[in-house]
Amino acid sequence: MSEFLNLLAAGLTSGAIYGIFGACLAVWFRVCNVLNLAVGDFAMLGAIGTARLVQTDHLPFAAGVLVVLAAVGLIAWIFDRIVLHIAFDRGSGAHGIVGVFFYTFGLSLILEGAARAVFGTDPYSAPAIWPGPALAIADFHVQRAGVLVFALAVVSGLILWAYLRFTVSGRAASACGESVTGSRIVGIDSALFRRRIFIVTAALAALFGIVESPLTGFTYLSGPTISLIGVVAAGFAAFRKPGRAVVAGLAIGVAEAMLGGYVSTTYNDVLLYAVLFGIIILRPEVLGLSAEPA
Amino acid sequence: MSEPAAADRGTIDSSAATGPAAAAASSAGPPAAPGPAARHVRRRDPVPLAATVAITVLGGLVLTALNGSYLGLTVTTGVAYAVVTVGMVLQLGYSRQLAFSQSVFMGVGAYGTGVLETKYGFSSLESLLAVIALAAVASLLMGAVVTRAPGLALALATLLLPLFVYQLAADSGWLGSFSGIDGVLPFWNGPDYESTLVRSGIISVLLLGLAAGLVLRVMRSGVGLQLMAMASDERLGESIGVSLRQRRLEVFVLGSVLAAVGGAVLVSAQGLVTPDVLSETSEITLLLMLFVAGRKSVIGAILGAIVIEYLTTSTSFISTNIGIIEGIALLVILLVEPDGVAGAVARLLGRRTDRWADSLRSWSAGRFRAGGGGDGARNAA
Amino acid sequence: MPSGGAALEVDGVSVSYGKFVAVESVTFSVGAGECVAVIGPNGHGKSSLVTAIAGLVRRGGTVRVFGEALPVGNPRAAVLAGLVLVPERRHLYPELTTRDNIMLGSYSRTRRLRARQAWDDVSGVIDMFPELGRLLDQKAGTLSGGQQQMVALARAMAAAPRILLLDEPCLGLAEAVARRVYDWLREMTATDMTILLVEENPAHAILVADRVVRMYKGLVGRPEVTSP
Amino acid sequence: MRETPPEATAAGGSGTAPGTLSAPLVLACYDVTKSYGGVVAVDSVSLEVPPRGLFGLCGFNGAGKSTLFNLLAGSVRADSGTVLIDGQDATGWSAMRRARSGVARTWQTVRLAHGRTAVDNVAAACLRDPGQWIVGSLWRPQAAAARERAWAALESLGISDLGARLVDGMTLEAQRLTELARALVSEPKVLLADEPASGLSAAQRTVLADALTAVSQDRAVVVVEHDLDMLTSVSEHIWAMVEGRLAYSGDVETFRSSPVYAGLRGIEQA
Repeated sequence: MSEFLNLLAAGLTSGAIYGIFGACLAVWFRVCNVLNLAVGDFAMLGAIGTARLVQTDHLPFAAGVLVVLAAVGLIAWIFDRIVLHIAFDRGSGAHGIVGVFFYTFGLSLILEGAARAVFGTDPYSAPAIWPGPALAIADFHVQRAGVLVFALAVVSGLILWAYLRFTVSGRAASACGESVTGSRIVGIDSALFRRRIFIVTAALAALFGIVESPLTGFTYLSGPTISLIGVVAAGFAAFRKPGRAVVAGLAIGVAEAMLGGYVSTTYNDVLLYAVLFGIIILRPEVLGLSAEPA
Repeated sequence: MSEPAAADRGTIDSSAATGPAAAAASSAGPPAAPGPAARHVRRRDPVPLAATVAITVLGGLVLTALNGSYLGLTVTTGVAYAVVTVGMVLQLGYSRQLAFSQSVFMGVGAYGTGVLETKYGFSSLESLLAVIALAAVASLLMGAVVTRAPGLALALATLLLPLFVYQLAADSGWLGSFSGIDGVLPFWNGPDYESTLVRSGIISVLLLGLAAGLVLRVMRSGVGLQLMAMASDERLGESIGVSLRQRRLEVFVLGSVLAAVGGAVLVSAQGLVTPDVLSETSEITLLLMLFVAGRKSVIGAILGAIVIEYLTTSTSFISTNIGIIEGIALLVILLVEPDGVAGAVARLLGRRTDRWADSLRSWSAGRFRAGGGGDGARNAA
Repeated sequence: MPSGGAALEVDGVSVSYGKFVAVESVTFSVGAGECVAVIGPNGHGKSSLVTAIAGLVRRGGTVRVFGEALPVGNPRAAVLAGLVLVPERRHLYPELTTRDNIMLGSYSRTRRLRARQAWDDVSGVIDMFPELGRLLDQKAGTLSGGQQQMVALARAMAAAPRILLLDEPCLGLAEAVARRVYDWLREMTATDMTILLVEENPAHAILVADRVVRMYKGLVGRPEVTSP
Repeated sequence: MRETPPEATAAGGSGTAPGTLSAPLVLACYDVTKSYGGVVAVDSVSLEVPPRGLFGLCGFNGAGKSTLFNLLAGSVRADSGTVLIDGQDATGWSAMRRARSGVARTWQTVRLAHGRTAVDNVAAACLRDPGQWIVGSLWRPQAAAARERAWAALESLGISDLGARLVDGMTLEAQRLTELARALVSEPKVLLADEPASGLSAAQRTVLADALTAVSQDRAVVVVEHDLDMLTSVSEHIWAMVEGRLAYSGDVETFRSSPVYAGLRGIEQA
């Protein structure tokens, strides 16, 4: 029983990560129909940047976090002002399914390359926000950072969901993804929504990188794997529903932990990916990508 | 019913496109008197064969000139990637089948060659043929399931493939775990290392030439026209009698087999197999080679593969910062010329044709003016 | 026409796409409460003209609304000035409900509110289109073409416009549905709403317009006065 | 709603084309029904298309015309009912198989492969062996022969001077004619044209109507169109749909005096 609980806790922790990246992807995809494949790299920048500022440059932790979040926001702003602006506001460049994947893929390559040049190839962990040994109740152990990650994921997932559900601004954000002309004629600035939500989700991803890094550590190459599982989690939420993406991410995380605990520790990832692969191929409708209506 | 951004642009485009050229067609109302016989259409298509010969001869000469130097090895490695990217031109570029499974099938070719040669004593030719058959069967089985999924699901599922196949290979003792399999045979042994490299390189270039000829032949055939139609719109494809399932599967298998051949070429040049060939990084590199040079151009894909492979292994500054360079190159290409460097070159060459089109347009505008318009008031009900 | 009485003044407006000039230095004005139709064959710049007036495409020249010049390339400023476009092909948000589609018409005024407050603010426009009442929670993409056109009109009315631009409001609609749209338009002309209507079919335009502006090859011809 | 019993619709209007009565129907459907999430788009519609002539299908937006076309062409499967092509039961056939059996169609919005010439777009539809394996294309490429047929098809519609141009820059009218050429190049037995004149000017509509009339001399053409004047002037038989049902089936003269016509015209409101 306690083994199950421990596995569950571990699963929920990693699942919260997958889920929140899925949510970041989903909310931005909803606005501009582009998948943010660089979301994992923003997390990596957050974690490694904070670690460097605090440990090497001896900045206070809070200041380090603020500087890093501002820097990530700035990078997102610059990318939007240059690349996305030319591609979507000017309407030149590649579009369609190539645009869905490859602009942010390019950004991801640049961020990794830059991180490697600046930070090197070592693993880093930002300092713990809530330091101390694992919380223990009898045989049940849970990492403090894990609790934080989980709570933060649930809270931010709820905020994103409520934003889209209850505010005019949230509806307007959805409208941008439905019809650019349709949103512009009522005075919605679709470029502004795209930019704001890109910056917010980038900063959110960086924040999660900072909170989570005491658990796993980050290298410059940590980004793509996170992004990829985020894409899958978002995929199970039709790429558009951040709330459902968090739930899907949690489910993936728990499944991964259970497979590792009860089936095989070596092949748990292999099994997980194989299961996800099978679900996507055999039941593509779970992705919510409904077939083209008549 | 859903007509998001693309449709928005469509309206503006169409309003821009209509107008002066309004009607070479309307003035020649159908059914027209039978004019001169249908345009002369060339029956024989010499391009694929010419491409095969040119690539083989040119590549052979280059490799002979490099005479087994380190650069020669780099070029041969680039040729191996080029065999894969040529297949991707057909699969991703021309048929727009967004599948990210090429690195996995490269792995099938690489590990297949390694296992067959080191554990079962196959010769390099035997193992090449066996690997082609293996990849064909494997991709047929996998493709039969995978290609049923709609576009984005296919992309998503095949994105996961490199993740778990890499771990599978890296954890497998039989496949040599992280160190892989050593002692893979070259295609064609020579008396010394250099001549072996040159001879094997020539075989590699021949395989590349064959791959390019094959892909060009398919793209320029009637089946290629069908692929073009279904790539632009699957429902349109169906309605003109294209079997979507058959074509998707065929393209998947062809792309996968060429990827496996590329894998075999790669390991025979390097002499060993490591799980790296299966990793996401390998898939990313392949995608870059394809997109930077031009996803619809065979020549572009070949040059892209060789040049990027050269840059990755060359001077230390470029190879350490290759990520940034590749990323920026990719973004610039996507923004400026989505069809890649090859597309830009083709456009420069196409300027002259455009000038003809312009004069045709002004001519038809003149006819329109003479014919008189403004008869929109007739359909008053 | 004295400039003081004009609701909408279009002064030397040009639009070009690359080398192709779609609209060439067009000048005319629409008086307050007047209904003016822009007619002409397809592809002669009518749609480009109204999308440029609404600020959706880049333009040269000046557009003044009740005497104030609109900034270029800023559709929101146009909406805030009371100039609202009902675009060709409607451009609804197919995955959002009818309610959200209409509610977002008021975005420029209500963007800081909660969705429910914003809806309370605009729900009055439904009275103009009673048949939409039972479709409020249906996704707009599942409505028929005529219903979608009603939603597009309701969305425009939710913006509380003083000047309506309508671009081919009956394109692709069956005749009886088109007639309903025109009945509604005729009601609107009785109010003090200023209307600029783009219509390919002059027979339709004559039903509602006080005046007709003819566009041909991106140029505006001599304005004609028609008897209503 | 008036429901026309299937027997009554049977070739009722084909009396205008003598000699076709005895010929087998080229396309027919009986009691086909299709609903989307509770909304019935097509409600047990039966109709029969004789081998030659021009036939009009009209109705309000959302009356189910396009869905009916999709059901006939096979891009959507019916919930119930049967579809016959040339007397064979084609209910379970895919769109691809129906296309190969002689059912060609065009869409409301233009669907062409961008970045390619008109002749390539047309040629894609007329391979002698459309099911050829990709490996077979290596020694029997088919493209040249298909392009020759495509040139001939463009020629017959009078737009062969546009054949070598990219479809992207062409006018809407030329694009519609290219689509028509693509639908006709495979020499189909029946052509389903969904609002072929949508977005065209009055003069351009006339050109298109003439083209369709010419084409209907030796095959069946079913046209969906909102412009009732155009539809009644060219077609010899009219079907009208109201809320998913077939509300009228008969010749043009009777149609003009029918209540359905008045409803579509909105006369009772005026």
